[in-house]
Amino acid sequence: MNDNEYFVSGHKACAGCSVPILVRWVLKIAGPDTFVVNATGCLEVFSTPYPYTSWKVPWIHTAFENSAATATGIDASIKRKGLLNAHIIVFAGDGATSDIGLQALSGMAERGNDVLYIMYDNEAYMNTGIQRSSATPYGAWTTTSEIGTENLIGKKEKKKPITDIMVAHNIPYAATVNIAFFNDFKDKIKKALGIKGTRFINALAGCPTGWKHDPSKTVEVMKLATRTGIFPLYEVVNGQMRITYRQDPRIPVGDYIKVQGRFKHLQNNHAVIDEIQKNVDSWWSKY
Amino acid sequence: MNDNEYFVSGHKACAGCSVPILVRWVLKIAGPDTFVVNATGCLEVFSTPYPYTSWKVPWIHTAFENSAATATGIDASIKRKGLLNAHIIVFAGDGATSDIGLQALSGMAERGNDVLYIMYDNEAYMNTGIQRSSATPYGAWTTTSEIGTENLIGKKEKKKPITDIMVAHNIPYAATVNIAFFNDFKDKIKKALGIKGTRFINALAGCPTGWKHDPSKTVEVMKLATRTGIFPLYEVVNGQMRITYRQDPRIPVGDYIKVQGRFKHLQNNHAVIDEIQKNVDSWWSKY
Amino acid sequence: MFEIRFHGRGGQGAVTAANILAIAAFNDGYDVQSFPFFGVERRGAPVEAYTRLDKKKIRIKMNVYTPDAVIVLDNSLLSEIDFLYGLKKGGDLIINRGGVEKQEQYNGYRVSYVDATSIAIKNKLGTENSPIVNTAILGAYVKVIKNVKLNSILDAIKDNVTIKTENNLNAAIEAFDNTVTGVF
Amino acid sequence: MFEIRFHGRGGQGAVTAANILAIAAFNDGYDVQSFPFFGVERRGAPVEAYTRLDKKKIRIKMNVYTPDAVIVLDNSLLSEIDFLYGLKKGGDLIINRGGVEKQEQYNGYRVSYVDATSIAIKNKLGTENSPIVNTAILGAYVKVIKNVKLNSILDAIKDNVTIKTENNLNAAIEAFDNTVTGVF
Amino acid sequence: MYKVMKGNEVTAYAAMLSSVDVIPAYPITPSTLFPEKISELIANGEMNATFIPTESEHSAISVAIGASASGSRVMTATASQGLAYMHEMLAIASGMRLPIVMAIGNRAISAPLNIWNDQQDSIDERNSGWIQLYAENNQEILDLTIAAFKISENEKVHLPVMICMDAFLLTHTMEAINIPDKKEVTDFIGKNTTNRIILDTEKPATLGSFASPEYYTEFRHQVTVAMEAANSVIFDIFSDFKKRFNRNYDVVEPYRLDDAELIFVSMGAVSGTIKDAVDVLREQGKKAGLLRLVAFRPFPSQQIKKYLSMDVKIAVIDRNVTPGYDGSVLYAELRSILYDSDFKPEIIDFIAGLGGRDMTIDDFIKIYTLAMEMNADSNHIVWEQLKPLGEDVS
Amino acid sequence: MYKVMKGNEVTAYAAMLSSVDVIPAYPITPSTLFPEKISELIANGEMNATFIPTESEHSAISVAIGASASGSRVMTATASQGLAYMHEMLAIASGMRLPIVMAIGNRAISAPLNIWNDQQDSIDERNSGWIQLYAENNQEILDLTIAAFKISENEKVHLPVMICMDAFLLTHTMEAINIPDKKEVTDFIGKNTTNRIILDTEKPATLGSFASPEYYTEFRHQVTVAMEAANSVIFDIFSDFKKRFNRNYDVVEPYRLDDAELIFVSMGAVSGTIKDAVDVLREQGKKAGLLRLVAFRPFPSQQIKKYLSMDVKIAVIDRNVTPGYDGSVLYAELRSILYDSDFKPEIIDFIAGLGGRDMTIDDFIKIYTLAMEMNADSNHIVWEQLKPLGEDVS
Amino acid sequence: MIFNKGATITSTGNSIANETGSWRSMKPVIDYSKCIRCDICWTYCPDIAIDKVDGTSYSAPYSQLKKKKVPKINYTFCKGCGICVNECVSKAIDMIREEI
Amino acid sequence: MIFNKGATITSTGNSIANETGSWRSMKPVIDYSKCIRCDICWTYCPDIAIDKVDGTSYSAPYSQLKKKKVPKINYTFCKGCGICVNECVSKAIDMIREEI
Ligand SMILES: Cc1ncc(C[n+]2csc(CCOP(=O)(O)OP(=O)(O)O)c2C)c(N)n1
Ligand SMILES: Cc1ncc(C[n+]2csc(CCOP(=O)(O)OP(=O)(O)O)c2C)c(N)n1
Ligand code: SF4
Ligand code: SF4
Ligand code: SF4
Ligand code: SF4
Ligand code: SF4
Ligand code: SF4
Ligand SMILES: [Mg+2]
Ligand SMILES: [Mg+2]
Repeated sequence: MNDNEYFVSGHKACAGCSVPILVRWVLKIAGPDTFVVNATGCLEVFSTPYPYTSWKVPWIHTAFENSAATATGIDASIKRKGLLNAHIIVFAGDGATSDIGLQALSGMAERGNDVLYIMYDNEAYMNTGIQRSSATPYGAWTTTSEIGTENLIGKKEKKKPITDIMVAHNIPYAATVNIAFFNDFKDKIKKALGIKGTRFINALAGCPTGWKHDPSKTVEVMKLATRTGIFPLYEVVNGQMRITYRQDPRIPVGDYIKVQGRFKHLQNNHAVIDEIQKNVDSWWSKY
Repeated sequence: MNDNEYFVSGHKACAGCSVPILVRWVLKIAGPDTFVVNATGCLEVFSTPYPYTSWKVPWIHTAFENSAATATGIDASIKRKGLLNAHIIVFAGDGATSDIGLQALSGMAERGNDVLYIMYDNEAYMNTGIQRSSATPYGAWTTTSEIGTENLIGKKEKKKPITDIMVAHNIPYAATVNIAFFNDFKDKIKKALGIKGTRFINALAGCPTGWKHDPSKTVEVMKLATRTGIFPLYEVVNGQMRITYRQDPRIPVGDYIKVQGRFKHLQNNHAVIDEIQKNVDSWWSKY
Repeated sequence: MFEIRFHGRGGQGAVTAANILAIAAFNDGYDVQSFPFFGVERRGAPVEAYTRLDKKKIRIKMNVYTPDAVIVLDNSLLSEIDFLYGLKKGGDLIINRGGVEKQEQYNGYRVSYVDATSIAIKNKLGTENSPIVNTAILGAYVKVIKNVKLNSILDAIKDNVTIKTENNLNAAIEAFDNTVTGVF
Repeated sequence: MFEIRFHGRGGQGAVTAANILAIAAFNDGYDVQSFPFFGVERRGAPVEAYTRLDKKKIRIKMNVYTPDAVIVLDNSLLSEIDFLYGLKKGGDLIINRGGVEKQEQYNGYRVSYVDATSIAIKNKLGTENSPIVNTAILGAYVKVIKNVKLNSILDAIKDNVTIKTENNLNAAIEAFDNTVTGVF
Repeated sequence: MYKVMKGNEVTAYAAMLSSVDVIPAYPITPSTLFPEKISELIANGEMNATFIPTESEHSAISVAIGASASGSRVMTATASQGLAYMHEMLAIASGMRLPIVMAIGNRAISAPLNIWNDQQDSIDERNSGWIQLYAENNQEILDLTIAAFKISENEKVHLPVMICMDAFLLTHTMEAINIPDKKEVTDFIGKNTTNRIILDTEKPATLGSFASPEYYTEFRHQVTVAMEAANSVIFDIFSDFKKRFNRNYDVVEPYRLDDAELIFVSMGAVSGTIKDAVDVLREQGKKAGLLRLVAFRPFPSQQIKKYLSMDVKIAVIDRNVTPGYDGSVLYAELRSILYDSDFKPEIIDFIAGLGGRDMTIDDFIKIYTLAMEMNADSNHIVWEQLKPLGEDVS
Repeated sequence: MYKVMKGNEVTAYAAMLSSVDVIPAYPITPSTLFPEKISELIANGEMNATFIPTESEHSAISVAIGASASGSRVMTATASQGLAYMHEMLAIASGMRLPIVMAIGNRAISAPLNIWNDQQDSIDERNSGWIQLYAENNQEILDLTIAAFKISENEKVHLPVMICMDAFLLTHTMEAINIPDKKEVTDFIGKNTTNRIILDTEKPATLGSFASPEYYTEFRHQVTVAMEAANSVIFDIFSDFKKRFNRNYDVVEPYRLDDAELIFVSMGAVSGTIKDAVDVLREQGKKAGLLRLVAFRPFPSQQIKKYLSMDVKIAVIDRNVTPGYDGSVLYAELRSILYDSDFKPEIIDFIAGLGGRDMTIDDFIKIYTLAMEMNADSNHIVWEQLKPLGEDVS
Repeated sequence: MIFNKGATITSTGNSIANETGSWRSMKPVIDYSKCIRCDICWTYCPDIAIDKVDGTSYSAPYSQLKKKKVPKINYTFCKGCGICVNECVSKAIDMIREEI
Repeated sequence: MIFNKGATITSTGNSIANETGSWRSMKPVIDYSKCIRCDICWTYCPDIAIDKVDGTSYSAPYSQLKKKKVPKINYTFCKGCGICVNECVSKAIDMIREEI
């Protein structure tokens, strides 16, 4: 790991945002021989307001939905220059990945470009003010899954299983990471960086603003996401799935739900909490 | 099954095209209470040159990449009118599905619209003259995977596993069909029509023009696709996968390859044929 | 035309304060506008919001450059930002602060203080670390500036603040009662 | 300017014939153009292709309306399409057909016949059911029309037809030798 | 009923009052309040509509097209990159002659990314076959949106409509608006599918066929004819609106044009600021006036010619850029329509207010002065707010 | 070396001669021959480049942007719906100041779908900050494409370039072209990354930041300035081209303008047909001429004014439509730039050749006659080839 | 010429005006004495160019087939692809060269 | 003002000019006598506002920690989120109200 910092202070993330933590550490692991592509979203906006940048590696943002394609261009380009060992890392939000950027990502996976694609998953469109994305979990309030007499639940669709979808693309490496489980996180980033081809990582990204908890609780809440089993940690190497963290027994999902304002309306809705628990249990029953 | 025809003669498909066969039968099974959405591609072009149409059910084409979204609009619209049992069927090519329309399809699957999405898979962009798509099989010649001294193989990437990708979306029904296996085909269309939510069917669609075989051989070649195990027939109901046709022993893939001009360059490339055979065998070894 | 600028931190409710003031003023017979500073700043960062009142139709659509009043919702901002920028000579400055202070740079303005933070905490608005002071500060506003009625503010709070409505009303009234104005 | 229209079926090589004629003519010192009818027709459907030759620079970019010569690659088309449309009076009509025939509607044209199908089959070009007759028909063209040299056609075939080149050359020559022209 | 509301919330209210059936939308600043408010109105049972948060704007407009083609009343909202991402589908919606209403929160376009106000996004779609109306304030947003449904569903028109509102200046600014009763609005707009061929299993039809060279020209011409028809349809609908709701609109709005020596021409929210500037100038004895375009497509050429038929100076406020052409769009389009008119006002292009750079009363007074000082030899294309260019640093 | 080739193959050859590094592309009629030929050239070892068949045009242009930003020379090709689908990324490419060359096979836009030729697709991108050059024949396609790399990589320009060629009329038509040696071309174009800031781990930089209102205007202005600079850069590069390859180009091409009484104004392939029509007319003693625009962006205003500075009639051939505005784009843009000129030619808009409707010598002779018969009161906007409208059937 | 608004087509199924039989250069002919009425040709004809008609007047290999409907090729639309020939289990269909 | 062509920024990492400490209304303070130098606060500070500095002059709960580097909060950037406070295993960090 590199002692230098490649992502520096002075960025404009909300106090308590997990995204800078993620980015900083990924870059410390990857080192200076790294090209970064960033989709439009919180990270891009809080880190590069002209004429300031928090990045010390070559960095590019072009649009919201096309990071994977932009990365393909860089891959082709640097290969032609003989730069065979530089890393290309995409940082893109869940919206930029699971929704509007899925096609570009899928295309890149088919082509097999040498890119590590990291989706930082704060589970909504945060940059535009907490709208639901396909990665928003079932039952979460967002500004486009409003709670009211006609909607007691919040988002009614389940979280799109993006990691599974990428695994179905037969890419060589896919994993989930959570910085709250730091060693697991570090190991996977290192491993992913060592593999060629398209690699995909779903990185949980706590967001006090959108999840509605105190900024100081970000890492704590993220820990709960995994300890309850809601955000399992695993990796899939060439199709082989392996759980990398097991909590036994798992903490009840209610403990995760009750600490976040986005689930406030569910606090006493036991039916829905039970349903969520059941879904989590059923997932784990397979592994 | 309906005695009437909802897709009629006078269309401009190439002689020997399998797509009209597929469409005609799907509609005979679905009946007149059906809305059809068609992506840009061979089918759309050969069936609706103004002022002629081969369709007798309500039909719409808007663009190439957005059939699933167009279908979502129709679903919302007819639901508001209380039309709860009408079918909405999308017909879209492999390009319109696996490539440029994947995002819209994925979005629809997340929303869970009541739509039967049928990808007719002729394994290339045929309407524009046989360019590779992500559904083009490994080793196939196309006009954008040209053969020459620097490329003895043709397309170098594997076929994108679109059915698996859709299964990973947790939709209630996904299947592969081949009209050359007519009863299996009929059963699956019927079953799919009886389910709510987003259903996905990958329908192999032999194309004498693009696959480069005699027009009279279309059904024969399609049969080989399944008998060799290259195009397996299966369905996945609520995540449960079931093989619906087994050939025992499977015919060697070489028999499929040698009858098609698009694989002519492989005829004597035993290494590649063996590789393809190995991939097929390895797939089947799992089921 | 009377223009008010609110200073707060992202997430503290400065924008809501500006909006409620506009609604109250409209009910008092003004034409009104209110809007936030259109930035991309995030929670915690200093933010601004504005209200315009006029007895005739307000047609302009431009930033507020020379406010008639400036209101500071968070006293930790006092050392951070140039909150006096553009304030008209003789204009009002209302600061959320416990206790008064004499400051050279306030010369020429009318300065008022209200301990909106304590009032908010007392009324259980927000948390101790991040109290929501916007309704309290509006009580201070009507006390000092008087172009909008206290009752109109209270009505606007009733209509637009759906959680802890009672507490907010109390906070506004308490602030109204406990705002000190003068030359210190 | 000399304009030629080719009639064939999608997949039969009419477009290639037009292109090879253009290449040959260019080598003979003409400025040339060739292009297909820009349709969305599919394999099997009747298609057209065109060649233009001129001793001066060809600048026009428009369809061919009044060809100097019409060439029919597939005699099953004769009953299907209006292949004479626009053909200049006195113009040439070349038909792929075994044996000659007297046809009222050909009056005023010079008609030539070549059994390009048999020649193609004999030279193993295409299959028996869909022989590829385009090189044979070009042999007939130069025999009848003569504004392009047989050798230029043969050179153009050599340079542009990469499979079964020899057979195609033979087909062109055989056709050249076996084309009958006249008033029947 | 009066209510103090943000412009973008107003669009959602207008959708509710207009009994919109299907609302696909995708978030983008500054339009996001629209789906947010819709989500809230539906969650609270205040609105009965199907809200579809899509996975992209391309899909949002495609959902709108599918829903409209099957007979639903549809509305969506977007801005900037979102509108640009819809681009392909815009001419498809108009070519298919589908009534759809879309609220645009006018915002600058990338690159560089900028979320603030100018009008490049909708102006860049001026060839799309969509009607475009620009609001000056929140009341207009409401009124024009309601009218837009009636316009787009008019049999002679059958074209989609954009209601354009300046980012933040309108979308995020609260103003008091007069909200009509829903019943009145329902009566005013009428039914949606009259004389439209829609997807219908009872009456099957093929929508979206392809047209060969034999047919294509005429379909394009039909769109042009419908746009021309829209001109008088809008006039009639505005008259009807006035009768019912007692608020008056026209495709252009003249302000203090009498004996004006300089006429500002503008669209959207800055027009309000210009009006105040005009008043200030008039008080100083300076004869300024304003001609505001409410309709930009169809371009109100006749009305403009009527009001500009004098030898005045015209200061066009262009909140858009056309790199590689002489002057921005409003300027060029004005000059073109006046090319062969009898009078020849001196037209000056003021390119300003880009990417959220604020335009103040002082700016317009300065523009007045600059314009009045100009002679025929002056450069008539002025970047009003330009800072000196710095050097590239490395 | 001479070779008989289709226009679209020529673009691929031009890419090869210009040593393009990265070629992302997506098929669409009539541009598909470009990636096909590239695939073939690479497969045969005739070209050393990375060809990337993408999953959409949006990604094709995004790959191009990524590759250009990291220092590669990049080319792609598209048309119609494909170009429309790229729309959002076009202004991003120009705003980021990336040299990219794109061949456009000019084709009509949907709806209704039509794969044939007009120029609506690229004309609709006239605000995108891309330079646009229109070829008349295949030789020009080659020459302009080669020149385009040099233009776009010029330090004063650093903007992307579209080489526009009419669908089928050029893309699928074989013509003989003179192909220069690769070495000559390499010498002519020069190096790509001079004075460009690119993604580079040795010299890290941030590309594509966002600009607040404080900064945005100036970046937009810089693009405008670069476009202006392009005008003279193009001139210089064409001069250099002439010296090296002995073929002469300018941003406009005058043809038989001496004492012309009617001047056609056109872009692209039909200009060739017009030249023949002009010859026919001249033989009949009718004084016709042609001014062809090679550059449409930057718009060659100065050169146009020079050639049109007489009291002639002008027949604009507009192969595009602007629903809701008076006349199509070329017409409007001509009128606007001539608004305050000393002379005032009578300009007539002939909207024709849409969606592949063929334009013949006879059409242009008819246009001549129509135009000469017109007086000031005539309708100056003419849909030349319109068939009578039928009734709706139900 | 009719130009329906938006290029909609309301006369659904009117493509039967396109007589695609003109595309054919070879022609399938059924030998009813071999035909076992299996419907395969009818099922797989891409041009819906095989009708099922009353079979009583056609010869049949087995008399009990007489009552079944027989496939009849509609040459107005048959493009001559040969799929029916290839798929016919009884080899009952022949491809012959089109007469001119 | 500098307007780099295309809004590129070559002075990478120059965001340190934005002193985000101004966002803070509460302030974390480390009690070194409790700090066990575990680096958790340093790892998780979103604002990279905790430096590691020579620890010899700081008090420590165990003397062997003296040689280790200690975390030092950089108030120029600390936004006062409190993550360090929350995550510190030794409860060595306190949040106090900012002085004005
Ligand atoms: C085409 C397009 N549509 C919409 C937007 C507006 N937009 C910018 S960021 C964003 C949300 C990003 O969400 P996500 O990818 O999850 O990242 P986050 O903001 O949560 O970090 C949206 C909707 C845009 N920039 N471009
Ligand atoms: C945005 C866009 N890009 C490209 C095209 C051109 N195009 C039309 S159909 C087609 C290929 C379709 O391929 P597929 O979906 O596999 O259907 P097929 O033609 O094989 O039936 C292409 C590339 C288009 N119409 N729109
Ligand atoms: S909204 Fe959430 S993700 Fe975005 S900067 Fe704030 S905390 Fe981070
Ligand atoms: S190209 Fe293939 S899919 Fe398309 S019509 Fe012809 S045979 Fe059918
Ligand atoms: S040859 Fe083909 S088209 Fe003709 S009847 Fe047989 S299957 Fe149908
Ligand atoms: S496939 Fe053969 S046997 Fe069967 S119905 Fe047709 S002709 Fe008769
Ligand atoms: S987390 Fe606590 S114990 Fe660990 S280094 Fe920081 S202050 Fe010390
Ligand atoms: S309070 Fe937050 S920003 Fe400040 S040092 Fe602690 S973790 Fe870092
Ligand atoms: Mg997100
Ligand atoms: Mg296909």
